[in-house]
Amino acid sequence: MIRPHRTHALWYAFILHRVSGIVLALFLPLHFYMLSLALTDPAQLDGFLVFADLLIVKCAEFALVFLLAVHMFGGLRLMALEFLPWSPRQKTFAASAVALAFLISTSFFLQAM
Amino acid sequence: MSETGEFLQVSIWREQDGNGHFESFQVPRRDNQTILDVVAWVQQQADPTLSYRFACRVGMCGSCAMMVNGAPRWTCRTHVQKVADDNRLEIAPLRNLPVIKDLAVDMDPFFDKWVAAEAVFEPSQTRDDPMPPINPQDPMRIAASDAIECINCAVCYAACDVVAANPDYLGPAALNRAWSLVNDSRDDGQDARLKAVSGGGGCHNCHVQQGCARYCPNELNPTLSISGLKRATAKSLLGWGQ
Amino acid sequence: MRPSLERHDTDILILGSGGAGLFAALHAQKAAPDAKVTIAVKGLIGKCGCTRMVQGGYNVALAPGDSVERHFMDTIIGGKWLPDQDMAWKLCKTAVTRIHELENEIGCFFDRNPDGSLHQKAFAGQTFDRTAHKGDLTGIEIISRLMEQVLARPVERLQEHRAIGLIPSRDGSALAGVLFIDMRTGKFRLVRAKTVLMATGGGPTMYKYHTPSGDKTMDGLAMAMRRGLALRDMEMVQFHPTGLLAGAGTKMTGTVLEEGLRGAGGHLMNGNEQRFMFDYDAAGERATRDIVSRAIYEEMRQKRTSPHGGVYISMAHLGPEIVAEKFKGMVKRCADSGFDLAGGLVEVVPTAHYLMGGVVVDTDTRTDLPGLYVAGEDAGGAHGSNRLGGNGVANSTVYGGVAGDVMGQDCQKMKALHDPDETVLDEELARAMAPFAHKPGDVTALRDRLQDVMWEDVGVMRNADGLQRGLKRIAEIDDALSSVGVAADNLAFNLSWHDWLNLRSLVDMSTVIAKAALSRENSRGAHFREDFPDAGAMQESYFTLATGYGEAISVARAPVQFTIVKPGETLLGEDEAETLVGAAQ
Amino acid sequence: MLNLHLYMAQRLTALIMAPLVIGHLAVMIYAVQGGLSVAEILARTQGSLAWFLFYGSFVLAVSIHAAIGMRVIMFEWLGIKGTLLSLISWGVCLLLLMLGGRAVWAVTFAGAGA
Ligand SMILES: Cc1cc2nc3c(=O)[nH]c(=O)nc-3n(C[C@H](O)[C@H](O)[C@H](O)COP(=O)(O)OP(=O)(O)OC[C@H]3O[C@@H](n4cnc5c(N)ncnc54)[C@H](O)[C@@H]3O)c2cc1C
Ligand code: HEM
Ligand code: SF4
Ligand code: F3S
Ligand code: FES
Repeated sequence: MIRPHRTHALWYAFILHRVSGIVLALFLPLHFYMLSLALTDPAQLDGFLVFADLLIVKCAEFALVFLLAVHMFGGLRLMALEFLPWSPRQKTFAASAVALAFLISTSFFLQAM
Repeated sequence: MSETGEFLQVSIWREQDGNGHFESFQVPRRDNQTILDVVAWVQQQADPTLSYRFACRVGMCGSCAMMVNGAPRWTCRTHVQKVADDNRLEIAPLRNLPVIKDLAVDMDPFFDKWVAAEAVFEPSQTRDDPMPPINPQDPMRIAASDAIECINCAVCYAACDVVAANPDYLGPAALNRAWSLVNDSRDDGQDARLKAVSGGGGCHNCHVQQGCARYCPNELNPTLSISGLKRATAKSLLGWGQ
Repeated sequence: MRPSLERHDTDILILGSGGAGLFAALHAQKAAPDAKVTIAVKGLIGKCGCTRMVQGGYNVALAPGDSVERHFMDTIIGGKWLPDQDMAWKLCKTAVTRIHELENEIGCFFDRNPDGSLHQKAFAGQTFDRTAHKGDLTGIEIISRLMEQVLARPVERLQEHRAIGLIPSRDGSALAGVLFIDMRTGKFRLVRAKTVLMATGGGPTMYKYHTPSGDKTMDGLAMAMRRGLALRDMEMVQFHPTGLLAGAGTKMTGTVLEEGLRGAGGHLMNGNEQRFMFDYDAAGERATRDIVSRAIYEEMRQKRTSPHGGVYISMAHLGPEIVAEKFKGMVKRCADSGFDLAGGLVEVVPTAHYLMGGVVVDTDTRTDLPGLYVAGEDAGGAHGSNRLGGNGVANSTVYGGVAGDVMGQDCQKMKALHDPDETVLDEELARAMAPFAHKPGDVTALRDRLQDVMWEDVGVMRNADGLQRGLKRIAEIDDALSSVGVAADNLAFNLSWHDWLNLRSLVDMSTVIAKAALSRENSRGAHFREDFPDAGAMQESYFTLATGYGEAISVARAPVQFTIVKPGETLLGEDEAETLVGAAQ
Repeated sequence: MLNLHLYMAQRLTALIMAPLVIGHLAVMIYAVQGGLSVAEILARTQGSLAWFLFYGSFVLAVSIHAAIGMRVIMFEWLGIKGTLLSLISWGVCLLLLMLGGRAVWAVTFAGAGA
């Protein structure tokens, strides 16, 4: 069923922040685990890093970097909204957060190619 | 009454004793017609048992809010023309409140939270004291005034997903009123109020969805007010005083 | 056969949650802290009635240069010497305390001057700028704040409880309680109480065009009449000249476009788009409410009308941006309804606004029936033939508070609750269930008919023929209503049943208004008789007193007692200017 | 669900993380050029107190931050409440702390490769 009361930009900003937070929270333990392989089994980590060169994995990384960046900028927007004087330009800020995140993740992606 | 010869296909939520379903009606479309007029037409001409609520019919009492094509609206001031989607309307009871019957909801939980938020003036003076002089340009007075013209219609309450998800959440309207009072120099209940809005249902649960501000028919901004409360409570926690 | 009836007891019972009802609850609780206070109301607490709809503001003599005496004189002269002077005096005097209470204890916001003092604006018919306000939404502020206070206190709430009958004690010596319909379930409930305040707010909604909220249908006055109480000044129905006219199919029609539009220089134009007010009065559009209403009514009778049968208000010549800025709320309201107030023409029509008449009470809100108190728009006397803009909410808050104090005191003296007169109880139950015996019919069509009759024959301008005709037509509607039924299969939140009961009260009170109008053979304030256009001698002023019920309604005349000031005299000192409105600017 | 203390903890940790994440992203964009290897990573981080503090504070902050965040979401979307909710939240926090701590240790002071 459509839920039109949610179809506004700032609600999407909220859901993007939440989803990115969840994905990051799920991904982070994995990331940490990989890194600690450096301690126990460097060969396996290297093997993984080679695997990481695959395009599909690159794309996944791109997504993760995007989510991290968008979560961060989104979070900064929220904190600015909460702690700085009110600005009516919240939609612009939310859009800027997405744009910046996209910029960062794309440059990451291009560098990684 | 100028009828346009067109008909509206209106789908109205019917509910009694917890059982609900949509029912369809054909309502003649008129030039000057609000959603409330549509609902009243159905009750008066098609189904006499249809229940709904209104009082002032001009956007002052906040008793007529419903979900219209999925969005919360004050129905007495919502022109059909503004919301009808190809002559189709879907009218349902306001979200996030228990249904009494059909389109009438029980607003008590909304007001219970209003009181729980200490969103009630706590006097520091009596009727025997003189009128306090108040500079209308004082920033605090301006902040309080900006939040005050609320008609307690619960439209914001229906627009907020946190209200749906967290039964304790005090909701945008009560918090908005609490913020107005935080800026009221005559009020003597600030400590209790900040405490009341700092608990498990307090202002910190707002995730800044801003549906409240988007749908408030009086163009109030509960998001701004809630942010103010977040700042005020943070300051008091860090001991930076009021 | 009696339907199931739930019984409930309290000490202090308040009907209605407007300014009068809510103030009464707060005061009663203070005056009698141990007593149980119950508010029963047709809608939700604080969210129905007209106090919320107050736009203009609250009259009170506060500013230097103003005085209670001046406020009082304005009230008496505005009411054309018909007000009960003791009531008017207490109103003006207590308003000063009440506004302090609203500001200091209830927490209302009132607009301020740059120096921090209360801003008081001009309102028609007053010799001093004394109307305190919160923008043009004063009522929302007052009621929302009062509502918060009441909700935060242990006051019992019976919401969506419609009072349908006052039930006397078995020996008839006092009021025993009130019969209700619990609207949500459709069940009957009898609430016994030691003291009962009736504050159901009158409300002349039997006119085709009317401003009051939809819940107000004069139930209270109809109930009081059935118990033999006298109503005074019932012919005095105030019309506001500029109600929005948007056609018959919408509830927006009749709602007020504020007075300030004319004050600011708005033009009224007839169907030919010509200004007409100067044909009637030298003050043009700025003439008083009654004069403007009559002028518009006359244009309408001459068929110089706009498409929906009214006239136009036009603001555009003042500059659409300026209008949009200065009358933001009104412009937005019109825009929501599909009209362009700032730049276009908006159709308007005179609209029934306020009922000056009501139950005869003393200055302590007591009535002839021990245990029953009446305050607010339900009570007659304070305004006489005309209510000053800004005296309505002052009246309901002042006397609501008085009622709370008095009921609190009286209640402590009373020992036991009374047993109800079961015969009357049966009568009242039967009355409410009467429509179930008949085939369901179109109540709305009948109400439309009544509203047409009242507008045409008992409206802005009256004459004996019209009033007689009106009475006949009302009687026909009365008959028709008696045979129109309501289906009884699902009574929970059944608005169609309540539409029927609303119309029942309105028909009863329409008869009273028409008979009182016929009885007053002169023209004063809101009451204008084309066949008796003179005001009559002020010294011989009388007011009307209606008693009885149904066929037996009779209207008597009683002389006004000039207990404080006589016509031709004034309370103002010799050195005081007659009006300070010009001087203040 | 969030009270003032949890809220403040979440906002403060977010503020701490913001510069760290920016730094991390910058290094990544720079480092990822031409692919990554264990040796490259370790060459940069091994034995560096600065990197230890950099990633250490991130791990500390994110454990608190994400645990509070997930707590709210589990309450609002999954309806988990009370003790169970607190247990899971602490679980998330400790898991992140342990895994994160081990990773930071691994890339800075643990002797792998040395
Ligand atoms: C549009 C508008 C603008 C106005 N502007 C001004 C102004 O600027 N200044 C001014 O002084 N006055 C103004 N007035 C008049 C003023 O609003 C009233 O005089 C005053 O508020 C009446 O207060 P009250 O408490 O007597 O009644 P209300 O506030 O009308 O309350 C009546 C209450 O009784 C309840 N009730 C009715 N029937 C029953 C029943 N059968 N059982 C139980 N409960 C019942 C109603 O639901 C309601 O709660 C205005 C009125 C209107 C309509
Ligand atoms: C980089 C800096 C970060 C900033 C500035 C930041 C900011 C924020 C803020 C302000 C919130 C509160 C949102 C709300 O109340 O609705 C939040 C929520 C959250 N954050 Fe972060 N965060 C950051 C990093 C992270 C990281 C790395 C993770 C994951 C491991 C994470 C996971 C979460 C989660 C799960 C939530 C809950 C989301 C919700 O309640 O909808 N955050 N973040
Ligand atoms: S804040 Fe706005 S939407 Fe919410 S209750 Fe008040 S008027 Fe209605
Ligand atoms: S919609 Fe709800 S989440 Fe906050 S900003 Fe408004 S209260
Ligand atoms: S009926 Fe009062 S706000 Fe709609």
